[in-house]
Amino acid sequence: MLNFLEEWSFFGGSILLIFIGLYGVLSRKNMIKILISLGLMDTGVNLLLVALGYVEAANAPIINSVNPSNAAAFVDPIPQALVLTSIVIGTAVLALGLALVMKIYDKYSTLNISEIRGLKW
Amino acid sequence: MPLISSFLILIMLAAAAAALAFDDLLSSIIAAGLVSLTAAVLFYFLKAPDVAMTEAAIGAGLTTAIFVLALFKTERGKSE
Amino acid sequence: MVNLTLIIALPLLMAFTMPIFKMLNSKLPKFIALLTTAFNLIVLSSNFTEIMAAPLILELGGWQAPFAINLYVGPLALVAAFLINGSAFILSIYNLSQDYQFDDKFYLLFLMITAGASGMVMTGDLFNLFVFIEITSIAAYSLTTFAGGSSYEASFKYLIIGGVGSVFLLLGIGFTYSAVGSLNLAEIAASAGLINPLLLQITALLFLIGIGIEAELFPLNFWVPDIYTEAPTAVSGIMSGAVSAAGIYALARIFFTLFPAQQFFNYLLVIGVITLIMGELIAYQQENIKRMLAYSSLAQMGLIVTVISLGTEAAVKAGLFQLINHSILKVLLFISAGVLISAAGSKKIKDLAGLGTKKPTAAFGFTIAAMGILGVPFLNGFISKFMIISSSLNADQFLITFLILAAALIEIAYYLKVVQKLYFEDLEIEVKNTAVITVPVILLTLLIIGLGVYPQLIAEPLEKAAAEILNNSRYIMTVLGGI
Amino acid sequence: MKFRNLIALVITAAFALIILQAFTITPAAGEITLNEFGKADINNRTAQLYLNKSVNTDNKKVIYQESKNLESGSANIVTSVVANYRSFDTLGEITVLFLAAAGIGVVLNLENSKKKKFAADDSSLILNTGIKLLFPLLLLAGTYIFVYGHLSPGGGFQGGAVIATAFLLKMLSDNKFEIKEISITLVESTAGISFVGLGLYGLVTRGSFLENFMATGTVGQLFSAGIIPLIYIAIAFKVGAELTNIVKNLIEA
Repeated sequence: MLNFLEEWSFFGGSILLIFIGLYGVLSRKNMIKILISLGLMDTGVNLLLVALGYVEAANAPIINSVNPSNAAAFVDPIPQALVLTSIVIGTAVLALGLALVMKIYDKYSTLNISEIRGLKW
Repeated sequence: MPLISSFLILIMLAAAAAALAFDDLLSSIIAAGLVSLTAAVLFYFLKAPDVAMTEAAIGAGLTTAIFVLALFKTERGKSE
Repeated sequence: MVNLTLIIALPLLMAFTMPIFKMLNSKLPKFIALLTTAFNLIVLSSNFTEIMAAPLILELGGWQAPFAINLYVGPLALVAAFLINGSAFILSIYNLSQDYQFDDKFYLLFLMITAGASGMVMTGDLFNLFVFIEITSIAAYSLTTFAGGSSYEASFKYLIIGGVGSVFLLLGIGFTYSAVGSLNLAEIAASAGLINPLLLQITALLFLIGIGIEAELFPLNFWVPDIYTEAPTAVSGIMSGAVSAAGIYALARIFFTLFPAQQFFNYLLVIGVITLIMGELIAYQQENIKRMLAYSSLAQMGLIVTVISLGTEAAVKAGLFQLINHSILKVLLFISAGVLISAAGSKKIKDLAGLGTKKPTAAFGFTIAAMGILGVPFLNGFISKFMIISSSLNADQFLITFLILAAALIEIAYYLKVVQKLYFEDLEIEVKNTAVITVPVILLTLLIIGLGVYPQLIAEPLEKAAAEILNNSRYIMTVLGGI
Repeated sequence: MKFRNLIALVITAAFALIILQAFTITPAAGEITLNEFGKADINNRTAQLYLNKSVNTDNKKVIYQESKNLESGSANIVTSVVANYRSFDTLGEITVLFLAAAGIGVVLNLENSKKKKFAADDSSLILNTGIKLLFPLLLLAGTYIFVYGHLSPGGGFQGGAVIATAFLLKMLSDNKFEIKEISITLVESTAGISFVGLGLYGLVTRGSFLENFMATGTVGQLFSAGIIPLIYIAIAFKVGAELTNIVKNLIEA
């Protein structure tokens, strides 16, 4: 029962985080908040990927003095490697987005997209 | 352990909702940083220490710093 | 024969070295970009006969094919890579007469958008596809802002939709990996039949969202007009000629390989038709020439997706031919429109009146490309239009045929409007000095007429490419080998 | 205003309804499925080959500090995936970061605008001294993280990020501290060129891009794992330089 709770709270939590982010991207009007929401979506999907590779009662995929051989059970290393990549890519996108926000703010002196021609939707 | 992680997930979701709900951008950014930080702990629980380190260093640390910098270059910089 | 990995590795090396080149000489970066794309074309040509005989698998890092990342270059990927690097080459020639503010950064981003698109068509791994899509789109976000003005807003819009799309793509990749336990396209395709049908539908939707953004499909394409209008000409050209082609390729590869069921193609068909009709209708109303070209480009993407998702061999062949023509014609349209715009100092169609005599090369280029798109005989567009109509009739899709014809009529109306303005009206304006585009116009005109008069030139690659994409078991066999 | 939120909610809910169905899937009786959704079975996944280090060679037992000359010598399997089995992705990833840094430079148009400093003139003595002490420690920690990336958690990205954080703190606290544009450019170019260069060397000598061309040594020792440590050092310098560049641009904008 407890395992069930743990597993599904990871899946459910990360999916919910993605949708909180999506809702934020769609509903917020402040450009910085939209980027924050995008960051939340990134975190959510990263968490979900790692959770999909989780194996119950397994070890972190490192062979060291604690787990001296690969006979022990390990969690799946591939999603972890993917998530490493995805975190860095997400940060790169957010940083570029913030630079754009700063430039747009210079021009319009506002962060509100409904006051910016070309960003209204 | 399961209870701790479920509890952390609840905190994370609450922080995420708060990040959207706050009117003050700085609070929003800090709440989003908290989401990343709890996510880093959760990664550790999921036996992903590498990812946890990356999320803590890049996701929670640098990203938050970049957001705060951008905030002070835009709205905060003007009002003060 | 030169190793095809260099198509991605060399632009990367050059991009990383670009700041150093600039320190040596500020004129060097643009020539480096030109030379690199030329080198890529040579590499592709040197592999031509071999790939036509049998698809090539390139193992990266020396790991056996399905278990790590591998590149798969079959006839279709080769055709797409030719299109991408060819467009980049032509646009690099155009770039020689341009001056950008941060030239090293412009050319390194330009090289990377090319390498990213090439990677998108060559990769055989889902996550690698995601990485290349990100490379392409980040380069596109940054390149757009070289135009200044309102390009920052356009870029921000694209960044947000691109970011959301990449999250969904990643989600799809995660679901697939969780169900199959592999990221290799061939391995997933081999076990796609064992995936729960509901999960398969959900992942198909997620992939459609993720890749549909690059392939400019409705309703994920509202960023397209802004980007194409605001970006520098060379960037609009590469987005239209190369990135969208790569998007279509990736979409076709994923859907034909992973989801070869009729119902998925029906969805694609509907989306394609909506994109086509909406694109043409909105393009007709535009007063801004670049916006018009953007919507026209959108509509063409819709047309190509519609035709390809009919799923017969003739239709796929027609769609691929249209894709090739679209890349050639849109590159020409964008560079000549760019010259016309800078000559008139305005993006409005009505301000271009009379430029036919004042800027003869650009006006000629625009006209011949417009004629090509409209399907005038002896130009390449005629052949592909004819193939599209006949293949859709053969597939008994009368409604689709009718809609395609109706769209073509709208297209004729708005392109002729521009041509008429160029030649048959006159406006007393001072014409500004512009870039010289004689070489690209001549090259592209030769291609347009060459393909129109002698389409057998690319008959063999097209035949092989269509056969290849429709036969996913052969793809699986080639990659998995004897395993 | 309310309408917008409502539309957003409807779209989000629609997506949620579609995607959450994936989690309700349970295999019907007698249905053959590969993996039950959400239940990771490593034995059916490519990951098992990576854990056994048996993509190209036979299945062998890997023992810490004993097994020699495996196909990939890293004790940290995530590292061996990131920097060896799927190093092409990693190359793409640092390219993304590189492009973002270049793009930020372009967007903020720094060559034309006056360089500003972050308002830290009044930074207190304690903060200043604290960061002076912390700075070398952070650099050391970052270096440790990426040098031991193939043995313990951590690696190029984490090490690079820690180093970038050190520079960020230094830039924020010390107004006189300035990193020259050219030195960042040189570091990032050199690191990028050496990554691609390692790959090309593998292509020339072994026949495929990014192939390992060095002995992999004994699992668990510092000098082992073939080119993985070299790749991680290149990544660390690259990531550190890019992130520092991004932060520097944002501060000076």
